[in-house]
Amino acid sequence: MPTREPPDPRPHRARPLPPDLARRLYRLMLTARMIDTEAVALQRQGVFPAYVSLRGQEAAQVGSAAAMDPERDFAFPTYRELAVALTLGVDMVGYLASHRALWHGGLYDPMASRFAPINAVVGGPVPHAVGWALGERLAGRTGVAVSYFGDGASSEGDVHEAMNLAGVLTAPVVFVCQNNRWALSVPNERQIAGGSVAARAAGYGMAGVTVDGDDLAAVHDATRAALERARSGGGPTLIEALTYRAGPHSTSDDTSRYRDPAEERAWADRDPLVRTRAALEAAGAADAAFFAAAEAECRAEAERIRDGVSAAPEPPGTDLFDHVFREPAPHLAAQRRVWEEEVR
Amino acid sequence: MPTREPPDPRPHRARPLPPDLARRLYRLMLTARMIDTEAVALQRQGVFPAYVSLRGQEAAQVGSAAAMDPERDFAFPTYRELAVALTLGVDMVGYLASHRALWHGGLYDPMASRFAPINAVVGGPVPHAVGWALGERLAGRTGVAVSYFGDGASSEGDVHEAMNLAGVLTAPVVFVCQNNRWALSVPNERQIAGGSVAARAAGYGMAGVTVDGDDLAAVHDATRAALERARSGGGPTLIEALTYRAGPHSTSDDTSRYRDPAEERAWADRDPLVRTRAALEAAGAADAAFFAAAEAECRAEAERIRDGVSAAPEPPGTDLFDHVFREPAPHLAAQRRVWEEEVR
Amino acid sequence: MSPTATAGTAAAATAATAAERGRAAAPPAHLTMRDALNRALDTALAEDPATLVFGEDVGRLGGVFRVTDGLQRRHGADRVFDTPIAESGIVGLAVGLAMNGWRPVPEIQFDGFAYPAVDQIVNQMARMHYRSRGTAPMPITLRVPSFGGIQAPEHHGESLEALFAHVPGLRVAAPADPLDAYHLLLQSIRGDDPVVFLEPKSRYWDRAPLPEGGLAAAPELPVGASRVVRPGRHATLVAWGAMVRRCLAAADLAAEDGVELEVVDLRWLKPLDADAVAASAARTRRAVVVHEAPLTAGLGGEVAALVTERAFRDLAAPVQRVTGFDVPYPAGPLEPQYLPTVDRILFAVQRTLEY
Amino acid sequence: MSPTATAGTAAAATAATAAERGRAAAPPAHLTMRDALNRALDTALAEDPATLVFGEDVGRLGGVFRVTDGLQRRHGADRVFDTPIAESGIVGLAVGLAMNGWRPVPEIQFDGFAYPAVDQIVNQMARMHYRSRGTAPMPITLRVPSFGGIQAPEHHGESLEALFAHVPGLRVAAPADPLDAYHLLLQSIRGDDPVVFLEPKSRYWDRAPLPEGGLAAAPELPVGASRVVRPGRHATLVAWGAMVRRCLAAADLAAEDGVELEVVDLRWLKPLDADAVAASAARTRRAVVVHEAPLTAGLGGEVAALVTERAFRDLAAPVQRVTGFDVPYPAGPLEPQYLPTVDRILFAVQRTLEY
Ligand SMILES: Cc1ncc(C[n+]2csc(CCOP(=O)(O)OP(=O)(O)O)c2C)c(N)n1
Ligand SMILES: Cc1ncc(C[n+]2csc(CCOP(=O)(O)OP(=O)(O)O)c2C)c(N)n1
Ligand SMILES: [Mg+2]
Ligand SMILES: [Mg+2]
Repeated sequence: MPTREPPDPRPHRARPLPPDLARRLYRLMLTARMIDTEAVALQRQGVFPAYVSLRGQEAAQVGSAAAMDPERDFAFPTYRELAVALTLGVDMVGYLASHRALWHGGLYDPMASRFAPINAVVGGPVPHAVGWALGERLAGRTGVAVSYFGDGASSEGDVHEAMNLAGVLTAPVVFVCQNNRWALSVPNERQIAGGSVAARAAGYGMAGVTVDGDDLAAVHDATRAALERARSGGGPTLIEALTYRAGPHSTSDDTSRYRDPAEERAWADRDPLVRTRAALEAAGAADAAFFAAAEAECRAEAERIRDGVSAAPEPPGTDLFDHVFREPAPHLAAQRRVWEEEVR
Repeated sequence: MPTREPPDPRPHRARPLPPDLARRLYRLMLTARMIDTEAVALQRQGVFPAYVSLRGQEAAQVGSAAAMDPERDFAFPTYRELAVALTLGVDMVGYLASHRALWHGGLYDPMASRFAPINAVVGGPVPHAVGWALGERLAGRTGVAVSYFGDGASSEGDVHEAMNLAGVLTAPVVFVCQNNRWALSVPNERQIAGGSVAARAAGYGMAGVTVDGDDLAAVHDATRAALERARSGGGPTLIEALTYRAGPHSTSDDTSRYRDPAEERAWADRDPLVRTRAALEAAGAADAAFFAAAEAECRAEAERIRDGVSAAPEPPGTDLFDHVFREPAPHLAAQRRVWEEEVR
Repeated sequence: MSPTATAGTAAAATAATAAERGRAAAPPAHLTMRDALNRALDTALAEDPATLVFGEDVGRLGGVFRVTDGLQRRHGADRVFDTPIAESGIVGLAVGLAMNGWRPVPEIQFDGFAYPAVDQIVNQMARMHYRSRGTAPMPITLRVPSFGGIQAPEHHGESLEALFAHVPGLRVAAPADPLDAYHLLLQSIRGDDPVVFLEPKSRYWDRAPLPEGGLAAAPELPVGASRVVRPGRHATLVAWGAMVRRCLAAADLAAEDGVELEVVDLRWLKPLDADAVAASAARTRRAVVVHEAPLTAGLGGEVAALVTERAFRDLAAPVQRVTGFDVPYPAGPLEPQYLPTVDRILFAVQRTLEY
Repeated sequence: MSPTATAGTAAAATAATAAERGRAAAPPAHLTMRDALNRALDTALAEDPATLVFGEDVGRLGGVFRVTDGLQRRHGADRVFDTPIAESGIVGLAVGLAMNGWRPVPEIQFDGFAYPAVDQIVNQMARMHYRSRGTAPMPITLRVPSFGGIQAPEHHGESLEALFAHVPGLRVAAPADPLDAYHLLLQSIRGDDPVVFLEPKSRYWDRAPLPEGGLAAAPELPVGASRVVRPGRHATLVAWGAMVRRCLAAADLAAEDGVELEVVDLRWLKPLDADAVAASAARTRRAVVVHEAPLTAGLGGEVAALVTERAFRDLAAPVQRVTGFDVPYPAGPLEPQYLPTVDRILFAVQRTLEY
């Protein structure tokens, strides 16, 4: 995998995480990895029609989400943010229900979880984060919105409009671009003019940070700093977490058509789980007993979630009609009667 | 008018123009000013329903357009580029026909003039320039597209998508942002996060240049350099020409609601016509006889155009139907018959 | 505005027929549709601190049509603010604000500039409540000065109702006169669903007498209801926005020939008051639907289908459609040849009477 | 694709009824609609050096549905290329390329991602020829894998025909089977007007026998023509895209009860073959129009209006509409409850027969 020299924006250097935090985040990463592995298996078994794996992005997601204040902040995901959801305490059965195609946005409560519905439009949710953040400022509250999007999404007009709006309106928002090097079959070289998403920040007068997205401490630290800046009225930050999509785009994808298997093999050395475990060991923050216990407990959690989503009931057909509007709608009532008579 | 310190991008320093070129361009600027003045008068007389004046932007427009090769290059305007059209030799009666509301895109031949139809969507024509430019590269030709847009347009998603595409596809295109400080009632401060459009170029790995848009030689020189770069395969350039919208947004606008009259008065010193005349005089490139002759000839030309557009016939109603498609369309034929029977 | 159209141009009156102009010439103590909309916004801002008004030039300038005039001064620059020129971002901002408990009333400066926002409108604003299983509030009213008739530049004469009426999760409304505009806009803002609110810009300067007791005392219809603005018995004209006046003008002329046309102002375009419209058509046995938008796949087809499905046996003739042609909205002198004329409406009435 | 849908998933067959699956099981020497579209693109690239194919993942990957498979290898990375993820930019690029003499065939990866490109499609691609008074060539064919039925994620099951049919300056086509897809796409590309080409993704894997003499020897209909895919006399079913098969399945079942349904594949949705459809309906005296899109302001209303305007006296019942409901396109298990079912089509047939 060709090394990229991120240009302009200051590469972020990590301070080591406090041991208890490091252990907690490692367990979240491990749980995410295990849920992900179960989810791929569920797709193979035909339980999920398809699945998008976050394998390789655990540090970028857990590290950034763990810096958020789950009481005050709000995350706006796209569709690959399983570990962000996990870190924020989202009901993971409800999260995965989206991949079982039970309900597009997921079956968790997005407002209570402070994690917006899963959104399949790349770039689309980015301005929502700015709007939500502006709402905090207008209300005199101190919450920060965190917007998650990919390297491919950065090409969308909405991302530009959102960043410019955030700058002009001084919205307390943190943009986290997980640059996993690929947007489906298209690598950074054919996606990002100039090669760096974070470098765009300067053009909006915004802080821009490039961070090793597989370095848990670095991601956490960069996000914490950005959240603080936003919270104290310093405006938006754009963080580009350089990571790697270790697997295919989705279970339906075939990477052999477009990327060198050597690149995937080389990735193994960067596996954020391996690296975080090594960091824990090097710091003397965790021993074999910890890792054994974590392995067992995270696996149990992943299996519970797997079983939960497999067994989740299908939504009733009345759900087709029940969430469209809050106010009465006679045309829908009539169509619901047709459905009852001719389909149910 | 508050002075802006353009940040990052290198401010462009001008070499003086060759005297014959300087004289030619001064005459174009003067003609543009005079046509513009006639057009405002035509609106007052009710000949035009409304009009958008380019007053104050003559150097930015003439300077950049005169650097183009009218045989090879192609301009993509928005709606305020009268002096670009004039410089490229567009039929000005046909151009102004758009302001008389005779035909939205104008009545000149955009393909033959290498000046796209007037486009009222801010940001919308910017990706067209990239497409046209890409077409040159693919054909092995050496033409360059020049895209004109405003400071307000820079907030649109299309401008971002276009710049990123231009970078990734190495399209020979020059983006000319005429920053006239105002987008209707909104000043730069509430429009452009970071304060500089040209500073965005770095984020696309593109050359970015800030130029005094009222300095004819500087604009010409910056555009010439950008065209050369694009023509020789060096990719796109973003030029931000700092200028000023001396009048209201349009004849229907009322600046007293949103800007300080002192700002407009202060502008008089920057008037690009005054400055260009002074430069010609200082360089000994033109004498009183030249200015007297220019005044008379440009005025005659402006009056000819004014009379031409005033007298231009209204398009026949059949034009409603005649340019929609190239291939036969039975539904339109039927509707045309309705029009003939019930409207004509 | 883009590039040249704006408030109060003389051109605004150009497209109106003499009959329409006649109506517009009213004595004082009257108010225009623009005033009525302005007061509705003012009321909404005053009654609910969660209400926000924003968009291009709506703040300091007060909007290119002055519909938001004075609101920033009265309610502050936090609640009434200008945005950069980014229609998609404006709607996206509204979605995020709504999720955070606000009640956004964004403006798209002109109809044709709603197109860049279509993704945020269709894929986000209209679906977020559904996607979140009813948990994410989405009480957005998207105001769009709409339709043609003022000799404006390109993209300033679009009719968007068919596009948005087709989108599940949206409600669509369009007022036809000043007093009704007030209630329609307030109901849209107070309602908890997203509404696309299409304001007939050629009617902004129409005046109506202010009722005793003020605007709030003007008659208020239930959400979703159409109204008969002129009763008649020989055929039903169905219209919305600026075409209501044109239909009234046609009805005036028809009356001179003894033909009594019923004119229905649809008001709500989605969901639309199908039963009431069909009942009128069943009674008159003939219907003509009139709109500015191009014919094909316009809302006229929907109205015709709804009426025909409900009143087939009662109809003496197929529902007639008088619409714009299937051509891009034209400039100046071609505009009155594109828009439905009183003559074309009367031809259609004749066709249905003689069917 | 976004985020998970793609070529050849097992899920693709899920929504098909048993009758449809029966038809799909065919002997060798056959080709799929995907193959046919691929060959049409290959032919277009080979016959006209101005033809360009581009979009998200269409190059190296060959498209998420493999419709562009092998084209980059055969025609070079200059003529078949990947773009960044920027739908508006992709269409804008096509407009500029067309103005420079090229014949662009851009792809939007999935229906729901056409919304971000609506401004460039409506305000630019559809109008540039008109705006330039016929001087700017605009021979763009915008391919959009469309409609639902494959259990895909959100925004991967949209029906865009009503939106685009309403836009002056656009032509809209949708194939229903492999052999016709070949000609329809080639005609769209060879034509000099912009075409929005909606490919029914749930039918990409349908197979048809390759005619002797190859694909080019398959019967070719004139531009704009509909076709009767099954003759009948008791009622006319009108459909396009994937719903044609569903109508054929319904007709099979109805035939068992002695009801002979005529099935018309519209093929061209703008301009549409109103006279032929109305003639069929006039003959059978009954019509049912079937589409996946939501009911309100869908193209079904237009078809119903066109048929009724032409065949009012011959119709024994109002045109029936069997459509998706006015709800956002749903996920997995709700999808087959949203899409018109064979049962719902037969209920509508019964309603019109018993009217
Ligand atoms: C997409 C779009 N949105 C809104 C408008 C309305 N409008 C016309 S001109 C204008 C201001 C444009 O400002 P700028 O880009 O700075 O150009 P200038 O008028 O100063 O030349 C606006 C908002 C438009 N024409 N197009
Ligand atoms: C607006 C939009 N266009 C296209 C797609 C189809 N699509 C889904 S995922 C994807 C690639 C996204 O790449 P990136 O943003 O890097 O995210 P990643 O998948 O790598 O997490 C594409 C093109 C989409 N979902 N949304
Ligand atoms: Mg990526
Ligand atoms: Mg400006």
